[in-house]
Amino acid sequence: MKKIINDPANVVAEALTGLAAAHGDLVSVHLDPDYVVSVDAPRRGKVGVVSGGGSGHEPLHAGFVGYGMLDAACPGPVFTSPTPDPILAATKAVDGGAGVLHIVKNYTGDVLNFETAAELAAAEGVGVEAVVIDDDVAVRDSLYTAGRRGVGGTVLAEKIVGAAAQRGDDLAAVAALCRRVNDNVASMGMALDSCTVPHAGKPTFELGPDEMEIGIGIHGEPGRERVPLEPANAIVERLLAPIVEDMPFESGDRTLLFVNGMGGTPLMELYVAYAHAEKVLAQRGIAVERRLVGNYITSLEMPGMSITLLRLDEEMIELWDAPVHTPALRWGR
Amino acid sequence: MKKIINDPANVVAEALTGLAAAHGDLVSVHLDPDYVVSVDAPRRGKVGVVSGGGSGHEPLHAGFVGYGMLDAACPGPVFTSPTPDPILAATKAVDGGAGVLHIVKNYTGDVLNFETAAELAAAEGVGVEAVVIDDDVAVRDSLYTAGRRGVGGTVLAEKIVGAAAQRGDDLAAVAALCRRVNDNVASMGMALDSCTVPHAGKPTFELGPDEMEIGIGIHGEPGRERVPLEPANAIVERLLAPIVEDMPFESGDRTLLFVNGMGGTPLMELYVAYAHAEKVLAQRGIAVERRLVGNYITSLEMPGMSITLLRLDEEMIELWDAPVHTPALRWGR
Amino acid sequence: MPSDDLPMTTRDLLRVIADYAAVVAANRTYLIELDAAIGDADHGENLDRGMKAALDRLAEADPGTPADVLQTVATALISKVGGAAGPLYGTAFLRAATSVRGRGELGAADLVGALRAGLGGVVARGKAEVGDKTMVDAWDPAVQAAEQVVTAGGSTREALTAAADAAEEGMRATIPMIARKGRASYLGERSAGHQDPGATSSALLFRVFADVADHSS
Amino acid sequence: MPSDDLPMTTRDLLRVIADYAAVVAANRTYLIELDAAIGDADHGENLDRGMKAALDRLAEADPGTPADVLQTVATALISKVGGAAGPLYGTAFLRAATSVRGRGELGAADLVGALRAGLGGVVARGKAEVGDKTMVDAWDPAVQAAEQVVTAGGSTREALTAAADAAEEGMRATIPMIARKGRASYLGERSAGHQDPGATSSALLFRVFADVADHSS
Ligand SMILES: Nc1ncnc2c1ncn2[C@@H]1O[C@H](COP(=O)(O)OP(=O)(O)O)[C@@H](O)[C@H]1O
Ligand SMILES: Nc1ncnc2c1ncn2[C@@H]1O[C@H](COP(=O)(O)OP(=O)(O)O)[C@@H](O)[C@H]1O
Ligand SMILES: [Mg+2]
Ligand SMILES: [Mg+2]
Ligand SMILES: [Mg+2]
Ligand SMILES: [Mg+2]
Repeated sequence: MKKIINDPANVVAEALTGLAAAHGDLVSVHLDPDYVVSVDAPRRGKVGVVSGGGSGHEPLHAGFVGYGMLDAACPGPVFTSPTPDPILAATKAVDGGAGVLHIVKNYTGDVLNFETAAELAAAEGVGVEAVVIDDDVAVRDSLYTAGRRGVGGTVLAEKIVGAAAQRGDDLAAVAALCRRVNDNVASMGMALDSCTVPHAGKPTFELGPDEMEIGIGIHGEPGRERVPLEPANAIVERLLAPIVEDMPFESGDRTLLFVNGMGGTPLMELYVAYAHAEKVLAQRGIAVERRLVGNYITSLEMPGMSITLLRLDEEMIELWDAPVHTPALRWGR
Repeated sequence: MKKIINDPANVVAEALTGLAAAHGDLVSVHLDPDYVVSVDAPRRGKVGVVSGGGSGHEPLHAGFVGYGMLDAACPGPVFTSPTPDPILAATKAVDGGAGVLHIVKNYTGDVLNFETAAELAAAEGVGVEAVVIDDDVAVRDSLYTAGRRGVGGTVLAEKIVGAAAQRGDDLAAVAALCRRVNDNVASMGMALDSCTVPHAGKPTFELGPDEMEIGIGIHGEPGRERVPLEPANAIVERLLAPIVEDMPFESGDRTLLFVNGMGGTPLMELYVAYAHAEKVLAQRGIAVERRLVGNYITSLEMPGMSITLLRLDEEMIELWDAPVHTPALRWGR
Repeated sequence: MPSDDLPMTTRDLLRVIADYAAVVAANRTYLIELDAAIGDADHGENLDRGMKAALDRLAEADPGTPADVLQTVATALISKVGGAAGPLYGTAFLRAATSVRGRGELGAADLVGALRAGLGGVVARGKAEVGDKTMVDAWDPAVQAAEQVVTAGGSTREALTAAADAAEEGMRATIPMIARKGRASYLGERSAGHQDPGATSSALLFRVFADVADHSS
Repeated sequence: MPSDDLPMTTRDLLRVIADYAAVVAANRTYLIELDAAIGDADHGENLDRGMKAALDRLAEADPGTPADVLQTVATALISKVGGAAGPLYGTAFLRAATSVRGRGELGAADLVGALRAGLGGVVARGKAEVGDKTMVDAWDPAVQAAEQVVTAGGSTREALTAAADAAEEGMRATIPMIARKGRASYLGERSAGHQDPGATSSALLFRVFADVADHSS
């Protein structure tokens, strides 16, 4: 394993220390339990927005703490959801009396730990609403399974919902908006190779030199199928087809197209993919009105990408465009 | 070779098409010859700022075209400097009558092609000044060699100089400032493994499972030495020592610390490195007043990082903080 | 009650926890590898971190009753493991603790009651059924086997040995299953052919219980 | 002038360019590999792109004189190759073109004059000296060898063969050198032990000249 780390056991704490040092104007970092909180929090009367999950997906979530997005993030160990302790501490730290929204990616561990924390917070008098994001169309959903994973849609939900909380919407409205974003977003990812979890010390899976994994999870969980490597345009079509079909997205829809790098993909390749994705959507009459291209929800150094498509309405557009100032996403101030 | 591309021969043009599609509000892209120009350019009376070089270092340079930074970028083929044609075309496209600054990284090819373009531009009545950036302390400099390479300092020069041009400084002043930035900046990089150039189809070099390359170039050129892999803190010290010594940076200096990913390094690792770098500098009395952490000048998917340190003065701080709005760097608007 | 059936004391239970922590540490890589195949390569790391924390807290807390031991382990797991396994194992230990609150030592009936309560906790939190390819596939047959032995008048040692055997059988039975819960469920049919990591760590736990009962009897 | 010494015509020169384009295409990977060792793995790709562009432009331009051929190649290389090799080879062809402007065909003296002018262009742009581990290490001995043959009254064919031999020797001589110019110079002492890609592509060019002279004579 080749990584720029000191000790796998300390990598999260050391990275958070670096985050605090580099962005002390925006966030402060608490260690043991680990959480990152906006320097502006808590703000009296503002709904606190908290997310979290295993580390290794940076900049998600800690890189999105700041003005107009998250009030706090709870980074667990690499690829392992945080325990209730930091979630509870973060929830209390950002409560300004208007309650706190938990944005939870749909993984059994995340859901269970956030649930426990929310119960504990309620017992201490902090009102919590939780919205579970489950936008990954690679996974078959049913009552009898763990359901779909939360992936790229989480980034969009955090931005849009964070802006709503920033302008003063109440907890019920913010939670309803978050559900609306989740109901209108679909994602699908792929990988050219595995990532390597620091504490595991070797790649999570092996792919042949001409294979790729379609429907990969952001933890390097194997995907829907393993197929021969294809040109970028064919990969884009392979990801877009189930996304468009699932929602379904239809001619006339206004959308936000998000092409996300998994961590080890050159920006050049993401733009190659973006070019084709927008073209394919245009052919179907789907209008791309906002876009995001880059590494925002990653799997350590995994080479690969995901595509996320969000159906926009006027309010979502306004909130997407609203100012945001976090370590990883910034505009308008 | 595993990449999200269609044909190695078209990768630059397709990526530029994606860039134009995703950031049409900021840039327009011309193909054959390839260059990217700000939608605001040319602006009457404003010095045009143009940079360029081989592709594969994204977001450098095309990702820095826009308000307050570059007016145009000339991306050559992967790792190959552009020819004079696009440089000349871009230079003419951004000339608002106040002349054009060429920011050139010190590689034989870049210098020769920019030189030729500048001569041709002069023949067409466009005044050009060129500043060559050569901040890489990994390379021994002498009258009898090609000198130091231009690396991370280029990003900082483009931001600071772009802000000066934006506020209306004249060509002589902008060029002098660019030289001042170059005189006060030093960088050093390392890699854990090679990148793979699309047209080459296989890694540029091979490293053993426990080796790293110190002093690597941004084109995967082999570096100063190949040594056993070390913990992050030791790597940081190995990069910082020659940087600090070279300038030299001294107690009391005010600096901008830039920890840059080479493309395949998780953000988490960059923050681990950042934390230690700031600490080591503090121990020497060197104050970090501004910082940049992320993938800004890359080598395709190379795992590794570089550290750049710039000695700041009041004017540079003011220009660094000035609004910038480009695809890859944005604040203040 | 058969002659070889000594009750399980607080000391015995501490020994179970210490031994299990050692077994998890020894199987850390194995559990990571099982999880890499159908999950995210952290189950061994998670449990190892949790059991080390449990040992630390037990050393500090110096618990006086079996319920105290179980409760201390529960809170350590809940606050240190994270992921799916943290709340699931944590709740199991918590409910087990509650079920034996007040007891100074645990007879066979107490023990199977605690195991039943633990299983109830796992199911309450995780909503998995037998056949979903989770730790429930080890726990459910283990608890049933132990109950049968005790109902038939068997000893603690016999009950726990039967539980351990059944857990291992249940663990192996997860291999052909298609996962319907937890991270492995994302794989659909591709999850078949791999042994579930949580069922494996559970089988290891039941075996430690049986071994300690064996030695202390 | 020896009996076998025919002048080089525009057609001959077009054949040189066509053959060299084919040789570069055939050696594309080899040149990339040489460049990967001490540079950035693009020399073969760069020259291949440039020579293909040169062929395209020659087909369009239908040049009437040797100078037209050389000038067309020069502008194609300058505007299509980029990197260090583009301006260097481009300037070499440009200066060679200028030196034979007005000639309908090239005698031995014209040819060595053109080569000398080409070398002058490489040195003017790149400022490298013999021993710096660049294409100059192939060009300089090649031009000298050709001049000696012609001064001694040898034929074009003999001059170009001597140039090709000397260029190849110069190319091999770059192996132990420590680079002082171009990208390989960043390697310092680690550049020793590798053959310079630009010297290699130059030696290939001189060999093509010799072969064409050989066949047309
Ligand atoms: N809903 C569930 N009910 C019961 N057990 C579950 C459930 N979900 C997951 N598990 C168990 O948890 C194990 C995975 O634990 P671990 O790897 O530590 O957590 P994570 O999946 O969050 O990475 C699985 O092997 C499975 O036995
Ligand atoms: N200053 C110079 N003078 C002469 N030749 C040079 C000089 N710099 C580089 N070269 C030649 O150019 C070759 C590299 O060309 P190429 O790989 O196409 O360009 P780049 O180095 O820009 O990638 C070297 O092998 C060397 O022979
Ligand atoms: Mg996990
Ligand atoms: Mg090059
Ligand atoms: Mg796991
Ligand atoms: Mg090269």
